Amino acid sequence: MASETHLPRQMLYTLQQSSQNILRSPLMSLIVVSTMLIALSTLGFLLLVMSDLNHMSDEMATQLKIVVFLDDQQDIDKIAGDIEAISGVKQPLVKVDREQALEMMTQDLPDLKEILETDNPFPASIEVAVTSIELMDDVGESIRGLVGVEDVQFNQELSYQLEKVQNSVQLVGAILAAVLILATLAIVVNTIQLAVHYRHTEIEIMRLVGAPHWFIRLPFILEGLIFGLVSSVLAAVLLLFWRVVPYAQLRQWLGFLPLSDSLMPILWISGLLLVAGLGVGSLGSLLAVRRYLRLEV
Amino acid sequence: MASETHLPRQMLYTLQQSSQNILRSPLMSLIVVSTMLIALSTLGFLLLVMSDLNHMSDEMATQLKIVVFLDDQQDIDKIAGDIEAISGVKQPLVKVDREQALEMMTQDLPDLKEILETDNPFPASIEVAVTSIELMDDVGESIRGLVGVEDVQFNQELSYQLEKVQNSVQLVGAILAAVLILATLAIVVNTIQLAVHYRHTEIEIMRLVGAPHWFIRLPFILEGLIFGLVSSVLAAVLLLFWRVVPYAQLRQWLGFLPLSDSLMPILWISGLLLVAGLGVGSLGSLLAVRRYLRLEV
Amino acid sequence: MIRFENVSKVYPSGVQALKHINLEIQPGSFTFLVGPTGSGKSTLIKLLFREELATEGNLWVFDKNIELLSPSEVPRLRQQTGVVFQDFKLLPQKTVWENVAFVLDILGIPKAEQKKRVQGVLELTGILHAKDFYPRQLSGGEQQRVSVARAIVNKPPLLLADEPTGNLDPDTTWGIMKLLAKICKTGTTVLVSTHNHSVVERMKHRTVKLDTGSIVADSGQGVRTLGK
Amino acid sequence: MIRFENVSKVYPSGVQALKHINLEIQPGSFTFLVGPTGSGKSTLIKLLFREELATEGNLWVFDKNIELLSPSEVPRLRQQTGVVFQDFKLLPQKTVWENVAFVLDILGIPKAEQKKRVQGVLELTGILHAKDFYPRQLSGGEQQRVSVARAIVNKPPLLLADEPTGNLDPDTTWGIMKLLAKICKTGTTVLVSTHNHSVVERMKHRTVKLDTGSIVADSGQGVRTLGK
Ligand SMILES: Nc1ncnc2c1ncn2[C@@H]1O[C@H](COP(=O)(O)OP(=O)(O)OP(=O)(O)O)[C@@H](O)[C@H]1O
Ligand SMILES: Nc1ncnc2c1ncn2[C@@H]1O[C@H](COP(=O)(O)OP(=O)(O)OP(=O)(O)O)[C@@H](O)[C@H]1O
Ligand SMILES: [Mg+2]
Ligand SMILES: [Mg+2]
Repeated sequence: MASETHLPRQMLYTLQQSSQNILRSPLMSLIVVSTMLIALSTLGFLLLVMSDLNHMSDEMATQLKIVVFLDDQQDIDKIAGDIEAISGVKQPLVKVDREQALEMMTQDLPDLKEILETDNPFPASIEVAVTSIELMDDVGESIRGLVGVEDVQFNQELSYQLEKVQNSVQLVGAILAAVLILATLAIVVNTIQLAVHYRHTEIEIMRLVGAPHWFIRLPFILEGLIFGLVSSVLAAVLLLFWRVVPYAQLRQWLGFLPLSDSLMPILWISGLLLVAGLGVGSLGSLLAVRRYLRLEV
Repeated sequence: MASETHLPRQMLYTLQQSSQNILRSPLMSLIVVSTMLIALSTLGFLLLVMSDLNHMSDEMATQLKIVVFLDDQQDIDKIAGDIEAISGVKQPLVKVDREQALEMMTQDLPDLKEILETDNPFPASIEVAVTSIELMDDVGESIRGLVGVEDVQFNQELSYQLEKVQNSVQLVGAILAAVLILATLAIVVNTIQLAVHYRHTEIEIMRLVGAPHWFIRLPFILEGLIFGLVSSVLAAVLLLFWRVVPYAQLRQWLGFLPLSDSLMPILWISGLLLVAGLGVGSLGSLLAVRRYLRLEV
Repeated sequence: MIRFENVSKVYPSGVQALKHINLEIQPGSFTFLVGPTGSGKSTLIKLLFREELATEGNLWVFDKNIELLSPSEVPRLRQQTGVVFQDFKLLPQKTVWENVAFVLDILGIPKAEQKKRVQGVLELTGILHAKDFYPRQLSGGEQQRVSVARAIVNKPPLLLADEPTGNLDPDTTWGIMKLLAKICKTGTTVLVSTHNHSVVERMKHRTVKLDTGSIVADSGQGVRTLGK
Repeated sequence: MIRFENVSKVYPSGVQALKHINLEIQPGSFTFLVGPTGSGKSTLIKLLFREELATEGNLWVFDKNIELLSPSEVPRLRQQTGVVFQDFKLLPQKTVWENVAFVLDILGIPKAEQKKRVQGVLELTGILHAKDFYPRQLSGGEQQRVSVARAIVNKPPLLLADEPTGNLDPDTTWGIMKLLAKICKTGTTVLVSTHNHSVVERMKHRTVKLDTGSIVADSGQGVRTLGK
């Protein structure tokens, strides 16, 4: 290993070698960076889409309502307050008193309305939305336990249906993400190996004139890191651009869909891409150089 | 160009050169094929998942019902026959006559039941499911036009909701597929370029001893085709395996989801991968070799 | 056969490798090209088969101004020119046999005919025993002989040999030089660059001497060598 | 310094390149290695810095049995051994200067010191004018001189030169040979393989002759050459 006094010099040397290699094989560097960029931004794009789909289906879920029927004698505002205190309940609630209920139930049946005018059998009700569809059952149960609640109704079948859709979208997204992450890693490692392969004569010559392994390896690894850094930063910029320009357009066209406009997911995805880029870049170089160094007799 | 009598010899020569190149750089060939395999099978997997999601959301949509209320005097079976004749209607229909309707409506309100015993205001109805959620509106309209139909009700908001989910899944899937197709093409072309780059000294030497362009190019293009063939066939086999083993398991675990078990999508996806593999393989080689041949002074 | 008219070559790096060369070489003649290292011998040879383009002047080979050849005519020129490269330029993924047969493949010569010819030249250059080896499995001198074999296998009308004996011992050197002379006798025009003065002196062929890109001596169209 | 004990080398291809070599070379001596092409000169040299491993026998260099070196000790051996490769082995992506400085980088020598030393050897080998060129921009002889410069720049105790003048004209050849002799005078052990008999004869150093893998003549530990 480098003796202590050599360390800063070695670092400088490594940095200089790496940048020289990158600049003197511009075509090579371009191909490697563009492959990494494509792979990483595809991955980032998938992750972003998944995060958006998630957000969207949560939004949609809140349009499904729980209907709470009240005892005839209860104060609708007090119970509404109790309901609002339950976690997972979305504000504001929609309150329907007994008169409104009768009105709604009988508007298509004028005959019935006459019959019931004097004796209104319909209770007051409150419509409750939840922040996430999985909470539907729990919130329903909690409300059922409140004093003054006569009955709680919600389209359980439908809520299950929507939950299934959500779950399957999430499951499929996770499988796709896993497949794509593995594919990205493998492809990038392969590409870097090809690039190193291209330089195996150089590696061979360096060995023959007495360069120790670490001395040969370090510039390659740093090169992999630089490729990883450049391509993941570019991928993040691409994602940001997608979000700010074409996606913003899309949101306008698809006004009926509750599309997220948060930039938050870009943040964590970029972080992840950076880690992946650096990791895979250096790992790929390491593996590839090792292949040649292992040939050492 | 090769004179006519040389043509079969040239083909033989080309085939022999390509296979020699592939076999004598096994590491190179392995890296190229594995990259292509990964890219193509990821693409195929995404397409398969999209096709399955589509099928699944269609299945789910049929669980949403249109409720058709009938005139008091109509024969429920005759109207059911009319409805079944409408395209997009799923068999069998669920028929609810007036007594059943009264029973259902009043089961929670015994008071009301007593009042209405003698004068049942509830009409007979038929519940109709559609084969695809987009058809809900059209089918509803058609039914509304039938003689003897008093009213047609369906949860329009909800059907719109589900349609939105479906549409957005399809849109997102299409965007993802487009991104992934482009990424696959670019990555494969890049990889093949790297592999050809590795052999640029060979190309240079061939040129110097008088080999014409087409003579140098043909073996590379054939090589690209062979790589494309091998990797797309392997990708198809992988997809088939996924469908027959892990996916079958998944279908059992997720019994509640209407997962497709058809092998049909695999067929067209495999065809598409084959075309993509062959196209990209030969295109990548062509582009890469051209880069060196263009240097010709 | 070959005529240089005021030919100069300046490399992109700015080095002027050849300066106003005027030189004529008769068909069927044998010419030595000598001169210190870096004097432009390889550059002159490279111009003759369009590995490099002159930056000034005109150059006729086979009665064609090869500076004006279109890219698609270049392979034809090279097929008619056998070249022994100073750095061999063997195809690393092909065996000795395949390397030599390659130029016959280009010409579309049938395998049976190829076999006869390749076998013949490998015997002539004394390298037949290594026919199934790859270039990396050969010694320097063995690679050089393969390069010679490849250059002569299709009996080209023009043979250019750039330092073809730099890695050969004196006996093998003589063998190769006699082979080149024999080929010249069959009508091939031969141009050989070399540092081996004893060969040049003994063989008594026309000798052209370069120094820093200019012709500084020429024993003339006759067959005598330059005085030492 | 160097001792071969019954060393044989059979390549994986089955070629027996060296047969039962016994040879001792004294520290600070100058030795020529001659023999026809393919006789095993390069193989013998490759064994000395572990480019190849012997298949039989023992080989001591710097008083170490280098057949037993662990892979991590090999770089140290090579750092103490300057090698002029028959095929130059210059790094294609580095300039002449960088190629020579590379071996000093390995040793962690400061840039200022590097500058002095690199400048010095490039001057000695007469290639300083090309210091910023890449190997592909040089003539064969110029590349060979860069390879010599790299081999001597870190003043190694052992210098192996495999056909170091094959691409050089007689004058430059003499310059390089005198340089090697001067380096030998400073205490470096020098082993040179060559086909250039006039050099061998004039320099009157110990000469070992190989033929088909065996030592067929050795002028002995003295300083006389073999009789022709
Ligand atoms: N590709 C190139 N790019 C730039 N300069 C070059 C190139 N090839 C050769 N040169 C330069 O041109 C000059 C002549 O080189 P050339 O190879 O023709 O010499 P040579 O006579 O063959 O020498 P040698 O005997 O060493 O082979 C040299 O100074 C060399 O550095
Ligand atoms: N890497 C290798 N693999 C297989 N055989 C080899 C290898 N290197 C050399 N040989 C064979 O070993 C023998 C000796 O080769 P070597 O290179 O030592 O000869 P040499 O004396 O240096 O010849 P030259 O003067 O031509 O350079 C030759 O027959 C050669 O074909
Ligand atoms: Mg030259
Ligand atoms: Mg040798």
